[in-house]
Amino acid sequence: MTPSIGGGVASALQLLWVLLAGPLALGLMRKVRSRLEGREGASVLQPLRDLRKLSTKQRTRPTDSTWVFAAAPVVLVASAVVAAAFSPLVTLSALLATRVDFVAILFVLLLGSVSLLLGALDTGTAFAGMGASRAAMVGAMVEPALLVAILAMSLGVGTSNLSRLVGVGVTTSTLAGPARILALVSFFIAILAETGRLPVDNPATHLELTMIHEAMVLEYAGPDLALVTLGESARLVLLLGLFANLALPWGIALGTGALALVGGLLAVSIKVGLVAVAVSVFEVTTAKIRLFRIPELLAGAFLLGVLSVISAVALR
Amino acid sequence: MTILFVAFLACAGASALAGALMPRQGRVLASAVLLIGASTFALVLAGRVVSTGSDFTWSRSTLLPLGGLAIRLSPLGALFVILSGLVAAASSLYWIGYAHHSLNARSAATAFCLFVLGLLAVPMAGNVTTFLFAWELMALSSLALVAHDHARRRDAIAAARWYAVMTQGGAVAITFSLAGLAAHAHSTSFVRIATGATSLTSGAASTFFLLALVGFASKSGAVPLHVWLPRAHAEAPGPVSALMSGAMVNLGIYGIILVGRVLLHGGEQWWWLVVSAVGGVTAIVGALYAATSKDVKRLLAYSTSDNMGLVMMALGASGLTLATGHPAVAALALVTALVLVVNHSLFKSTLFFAAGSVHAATHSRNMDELGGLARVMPVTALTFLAGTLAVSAIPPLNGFTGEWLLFQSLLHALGAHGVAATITVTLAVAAVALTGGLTIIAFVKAYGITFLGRGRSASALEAHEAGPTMRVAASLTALACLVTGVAPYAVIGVVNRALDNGPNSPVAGWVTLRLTPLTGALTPLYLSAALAGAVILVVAWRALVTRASGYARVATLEPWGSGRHNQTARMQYTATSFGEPIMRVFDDVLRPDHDVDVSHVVESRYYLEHISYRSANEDIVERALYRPLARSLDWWARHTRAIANGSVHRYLAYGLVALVIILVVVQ
Amino acid sequence: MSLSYVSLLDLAVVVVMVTAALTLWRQSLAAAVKALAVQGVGLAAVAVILGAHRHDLVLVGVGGLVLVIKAVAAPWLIGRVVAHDHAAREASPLINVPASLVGAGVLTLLAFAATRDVVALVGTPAGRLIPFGVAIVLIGFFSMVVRRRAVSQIVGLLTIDNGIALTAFLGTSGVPLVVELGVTLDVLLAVVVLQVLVAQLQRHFNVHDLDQLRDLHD
Amino acid sequence: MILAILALPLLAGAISALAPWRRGVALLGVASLAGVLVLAALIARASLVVAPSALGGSLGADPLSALMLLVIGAVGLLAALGGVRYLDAQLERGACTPRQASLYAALVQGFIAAMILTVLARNIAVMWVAVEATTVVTTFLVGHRRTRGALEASWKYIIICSVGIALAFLGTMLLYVAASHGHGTASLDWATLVREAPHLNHAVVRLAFSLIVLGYGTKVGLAPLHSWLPDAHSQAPAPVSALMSGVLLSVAFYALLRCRAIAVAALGTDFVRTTLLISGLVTLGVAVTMLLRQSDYKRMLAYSSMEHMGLVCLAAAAGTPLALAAVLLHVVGHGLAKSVLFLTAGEIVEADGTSQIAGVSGLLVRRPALGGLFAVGLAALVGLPPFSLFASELGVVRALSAAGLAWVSALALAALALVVVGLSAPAARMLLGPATTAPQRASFSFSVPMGVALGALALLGVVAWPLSSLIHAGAAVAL
Amino acid sequence: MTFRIAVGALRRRSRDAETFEAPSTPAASAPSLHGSLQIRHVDAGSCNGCELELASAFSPVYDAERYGVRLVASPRHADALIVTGPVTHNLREPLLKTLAAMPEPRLVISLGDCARDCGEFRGAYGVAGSVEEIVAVDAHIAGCPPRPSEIVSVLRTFTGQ
Repeated sequence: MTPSIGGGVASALQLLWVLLAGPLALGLMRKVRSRLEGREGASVLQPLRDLRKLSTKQRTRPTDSTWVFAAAPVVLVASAVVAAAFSPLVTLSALLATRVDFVAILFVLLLGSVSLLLGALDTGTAFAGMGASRAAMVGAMVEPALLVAILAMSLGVGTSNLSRLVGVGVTTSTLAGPARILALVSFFIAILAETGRLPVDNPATHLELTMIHEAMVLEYAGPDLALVTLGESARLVLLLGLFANLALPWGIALGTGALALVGGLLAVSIKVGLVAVAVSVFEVTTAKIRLFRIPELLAGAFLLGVLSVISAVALR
Repeated sequence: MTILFVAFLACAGASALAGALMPRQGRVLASAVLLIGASTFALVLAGRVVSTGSDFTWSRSTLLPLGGLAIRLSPLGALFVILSGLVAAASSLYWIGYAHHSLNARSAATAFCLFVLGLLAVPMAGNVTTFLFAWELMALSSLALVAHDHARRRDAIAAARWYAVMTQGGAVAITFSLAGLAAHAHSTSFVRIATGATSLTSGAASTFFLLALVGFASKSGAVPLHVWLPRAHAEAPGPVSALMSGAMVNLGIYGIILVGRVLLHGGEQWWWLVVSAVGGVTAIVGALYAATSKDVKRLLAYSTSDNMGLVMMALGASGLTLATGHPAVAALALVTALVLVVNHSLFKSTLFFAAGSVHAATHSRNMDELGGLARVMPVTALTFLAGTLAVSAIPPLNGFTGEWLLFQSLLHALGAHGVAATITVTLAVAAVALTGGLTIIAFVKAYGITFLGRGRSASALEAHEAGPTMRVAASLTALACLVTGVAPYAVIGVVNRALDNGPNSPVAGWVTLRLTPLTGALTPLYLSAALAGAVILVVAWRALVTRASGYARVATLEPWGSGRHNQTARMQYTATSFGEPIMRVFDDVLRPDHDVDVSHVVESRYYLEHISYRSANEDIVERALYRPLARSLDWWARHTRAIANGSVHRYLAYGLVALVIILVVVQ
Repeated sequence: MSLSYVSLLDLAVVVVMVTAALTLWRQSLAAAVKALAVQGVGLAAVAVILGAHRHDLVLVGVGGLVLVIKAVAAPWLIGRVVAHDHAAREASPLINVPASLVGAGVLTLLAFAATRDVVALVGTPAGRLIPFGVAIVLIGFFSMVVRRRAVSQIVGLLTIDNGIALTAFLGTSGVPLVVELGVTLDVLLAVVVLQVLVAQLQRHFNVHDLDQLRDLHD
Repeated sequence: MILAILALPLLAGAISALAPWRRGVALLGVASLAGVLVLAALIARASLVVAPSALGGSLGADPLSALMLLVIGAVGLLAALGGVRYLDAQLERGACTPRQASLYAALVQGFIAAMILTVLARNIAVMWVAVEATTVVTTFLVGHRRTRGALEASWKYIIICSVGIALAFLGTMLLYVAASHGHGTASLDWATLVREAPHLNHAVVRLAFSLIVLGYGTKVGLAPLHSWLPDAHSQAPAPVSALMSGVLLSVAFYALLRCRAIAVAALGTDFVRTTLLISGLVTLGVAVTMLLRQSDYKRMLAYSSMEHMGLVCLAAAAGTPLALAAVLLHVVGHGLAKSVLFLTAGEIVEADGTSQIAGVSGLLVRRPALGGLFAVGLAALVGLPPFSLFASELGVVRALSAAGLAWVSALALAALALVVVGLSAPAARMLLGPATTAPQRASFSFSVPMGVALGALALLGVVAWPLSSLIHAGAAVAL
Repeated sequence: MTFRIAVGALRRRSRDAETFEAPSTPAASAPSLHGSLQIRHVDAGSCNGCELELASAFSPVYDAERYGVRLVASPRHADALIVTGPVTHNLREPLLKTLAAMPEPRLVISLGDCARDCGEFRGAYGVAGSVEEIVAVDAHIAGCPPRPSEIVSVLRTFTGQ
């Protein structure tokens, strides 16, 4: 399939969607959390206001930093939007949908993670180093779970192409085999860890020593900070969107017709919204686990992935 | 083509002579230029072999007594010659600059040239004698180079000893295997051996394969035979490390393919399960030690082990699927293995070049003493960054395609039936993934701690950028990583030809790599373009809002240290602290030694005089396997001293006993 | 004639055998050297008897040579060393004398068992005595192993040599003269060298007991 | 030519012994050995066409003998050059009198002559006489330094070797007994014996050959009567050690090879093979064991000689043309490598005053030439290319595998690996590390010949032609 | 059980917005913050009374967050610096450093009477001076300690919500 105009529109739509839905999802999650804590909480639109304000502020850099520090937020956002543009979020027929697979999306996202780690180390502060170290560890633990989960899902279909993985649920109704359910649970845990949500990391902490992800971005200010937040939230909705579409593919557009796209957009927004609310509820009811218990959690996710692979092979 | 070969030999020989005979002034320059010439001739020769698909042969029975010299450069061998040639040419270029620091003595120059000759000659060998001659020449010359810094570093001596013993052990295993095969075929020629091997019994073939595997895998740093590698690759001078990690380890893989696939025609399923398992363990152990290492070259060396583990997993998957009747998957996995080898050569030589430049500039490899080098060594830093991203399999560098192909190979290899295969492949995927994560830790650490932040010692603060040839060599290989990352078919196409895959190549396509007949596609080119476009857009957005905000200047502020009075560079996270979480997570595997020494002031226990913290992270395999082995050898040696206790009566008694035995037995 | 030839031969061989045993038996070094001289005489006698029997003048001549070298020259050379030694006794051999003699007996039996094929092959009256030659070799070897004194070892070495010579005389129709000359010369030279060595060891380093020579070891 | 090569050292020896000492006497020795080498080359060339002989065929040089002559000449020349330096040093230090120097020079020539006689003799008993003569001649050479250790070594040397060689004579005599009662004429002539061998009594030949292996094995350095070897090699002056290790062992092995040919002709390969295998494997085992944790580098070299002789013995056990060619190439290579190493070791002792490994360090920095020669020599010794020992060791392994003795080649290779384990520690200790004193250059009179020898060794390992036809012809003779 | 608590919490609400003053027009000098105010708090030597009240202002009862205000850990992320207590000698430099670490535009808000005139602690040996004497202050919240509702109303003037 050659790149088409429709695909291009769809990709652009998805790209813009993650940029917009990301902050909104953050706002939604904070809102839900506030309400569950008995607070009124900030508006769902608050993250967008924050971003707007940040974009008007001054940029800063630590004394001895290099271009890496400045480049990291840019690469983070770029990797997230590129990944989003080619993923089946709104439609199965986005640009390059047949030529980019799950693994590729994962590694594109990894580019963002790595650039953020390097940006943190470039600050030359103890906190950022600590954050990078912890984030790298969590990332290293997440990757096996993620890849095995992808392998498990791919096995049943015979390819790791994401559109096919999602599409097989739309076209046939043989969606929820045990292999796929196990893989999705594993994938979900991995997403929580990868995006720095509870119980792995507390995105709202103020105490540097308990931070993982926040510690890395302590040095960013103004537009750079806006980019970091934007990038992070885009990754979050991208991964939640993928999870939602893999778990409940219905509603996703098959082609690139205008109506289908609008339908797909609505569908994915609703699905991601639901998942975000669910994540938020889950977060309120659980405490952050100790740093060195995280591997146990992720080992559990990995085990689920392996079980999933074995059941996929056994039930074939 | 003969003329090319002769020109190659002549250039290589001349370079060694130049190294041995020329005066100090211009010695290295002459040798290096001749070596680049030799590599070029070898490259052209190999290129022609790959493009025509027919072997180049050349033999002289008057050379190499008792065996004869036989050259048979097959397309497969040519691929490795190309790799060795590229790395050798770059290393030679790098050497010209490096020689201002070190590696300029007569003996070192000669050894360097002979090493390159050996590296290029091994894949050209057409019979057992030639192969082993080149192999051992390579070992001897690299041994001399590993020991090069012996007068300054005790570690170099230990490294040389480990290397000498392990490489000889490996060579012995290979010799046994090849000699056995040659004896069976009544010929030392590889072609005849391949024909003759069809009549080998299964037991004999397995023995020969396993022994060859021991030798070759040891060269590639496979666990548990890897212990020499992190020492030797780390202690060797810069360009030599690049040659060892960028070219020499490949030849171990070549050896496994040669014996397992070419000479023994693929053999049995369990061989490849073994290869896979060894590869998996190697990858994880290598990655773990890379992640927890604080010596930047040692880290790179462990990463070499790790990458060779991945290659072995791909090889194993290939052999496994071939033996179970899935030739399409087998072909894909073999291509994957070779692509991984090529990629590794490119990025690892880049990394070792850069690390060598750092070592030359700061006289330190301990990352805890480095930092902030990106500002004083911008080009070196950039090349190291390229290597970092490549080895971490991050698009758009070349490591990404390799990792993707590996995942595809393993995914499709799960189609091969059998419980053992399923479990092995699943674990292999897990190993690949875990390794990937650990690699990122290792290399974020390597780049971040060494080049970013602030300098942690005087030597780091006073460092200067490396010489021009060193920068050019590193930049060239770094550029190659980028180009082969964006257009991986440049590599895959050559690999396809080298494997003689014909029109039904398992993976092909300049713009989009497509697997045939399996399903799977990837377009690194468009992805890279999209990434570049997105980066440009985001940068433009940032510039726009920055201008609109009225704060055009980026404020340069002191790093935020919670407002403390004096914040020093030593308060930064170090390599040790960066790797600490992983060390704790894998405590049961790594079993590091920690030693905290606290002394209090006399007046109160609550005030500390000073704290010293030492942590040693010795290789667990070395501790658990080689220490006891060395101890038992030592025990044996000590308790047998009495054989020669000095008593002439005892000596004569040996003879009398022998005489009596003869008289009794010989009747 | 033939009867007396055989009995003479037997007698001479027994003399050689008994003197070999004597070197193990007596603790006095002087006595051992004397036994060696007698052994040389016996060996010479064997050569002469065989030579006479086979009408082989060369062999008779060889007998004479043996007499000069092994019965006179060699014992004399060794005797000089012994004369300089104040305590010329094998005070405490590694294995005591009775046990040594039992050992020698066992070795003799072994020699008989081991040389059955040779005896059968040769098939002459002289040939049947070959086991004695081998036994003497073994006894000489054995005495070198168990005796501590340097002189004892020289005596043992010569005993071995005599045993081999005996075997050669008995088993073959005569070794070429040039070989015999060479062998004899070698033996003589060896004894000279050994004598000089012993003298030097005794004079410069006061070494008498070979167990003092254990500086070189691993 | 045959007589000339024998007479040349004898003459030189006589002159040395009789003429009063002057430095020219030592140089005469060098000249004599150079002559021997040239004559050996001429004989070698001739032997490929028609084996030259003398004294009515009682002396003769077939290609096998010719090859050994070359080894004797080459190693002898190196040792003679080393001898000049040794005597200079000793005289200068007053450690020996001019009389002793003359004696040394004369004995070395005698030693060479005895070895030449060994390889030229067609009569196996004469061959034996010559081998025994080497023992007698070299005893004083071993003890030339007249220290307590030197005398102890001489004593052990002559006692153990005499006993051993006596057993070989017993074996030879038993062969003669068998020949006397065979079908043909009783003869000790080698060619005749080989021809008549099929008719010899098997039991007697078996006994004889076993005794010969034990006996000549003593001089070869094969277990169990090997114990003299490390003592003698470590105590003898370096040039003598070089000669003993470089050629004497091989000459003794040559004698063994000759007898092997007779035994094979009489008995077939099985018995011979078993005997040599046991001998070779035990020797390898002992040598490797003693090489681990060795504390004296001259003893280390001595045990390494044992290891090589064990290997050669295994190759002889295989007994194929390839194996025997490998044996001969190995003998040449080992002779050159080991003599260079012993002479270098001698220089190191001279410089550092100890033969203890622990007493030497940083040679490569302190004395680059000495250290370099030692290092390269060791590399050659463990069978690394481009040195010819690589080719011969590979040949041995291939031959063993081809002869159905793969398990033996596995053991031999394991031993080779262990040898590297054993040698690596002393090599690292002595050669590597920082310098404790300022660097010193070695004299050219030493380093140039040694360098040439190692160069020749490397050339032999790469280019086959100078010796290839001789080696193959020699192997055919020994088959 | 945790889930039941969560459901219970859903029924509770923060105190009505009407109980506070409506947002007044922001100070003329204040930059446009687009309804978002991130605050870094520095305790320059306070008795901790103000801290308790500040914490209360972000508690579920007063919930300043609903007006777009958040406390942040890094001065780089902050728009405003809230300083409490008199400035002690020891915290003088950290205060200055914290301010310097903030990107432009930045506000300084002093909280509590001590911040303005050192209150009870004026003249104490450890005190370097009031906040105004050390840094330029954009706004002040009076009281000893100020009520949470007062804190919230002042902050609302900056967010405009």
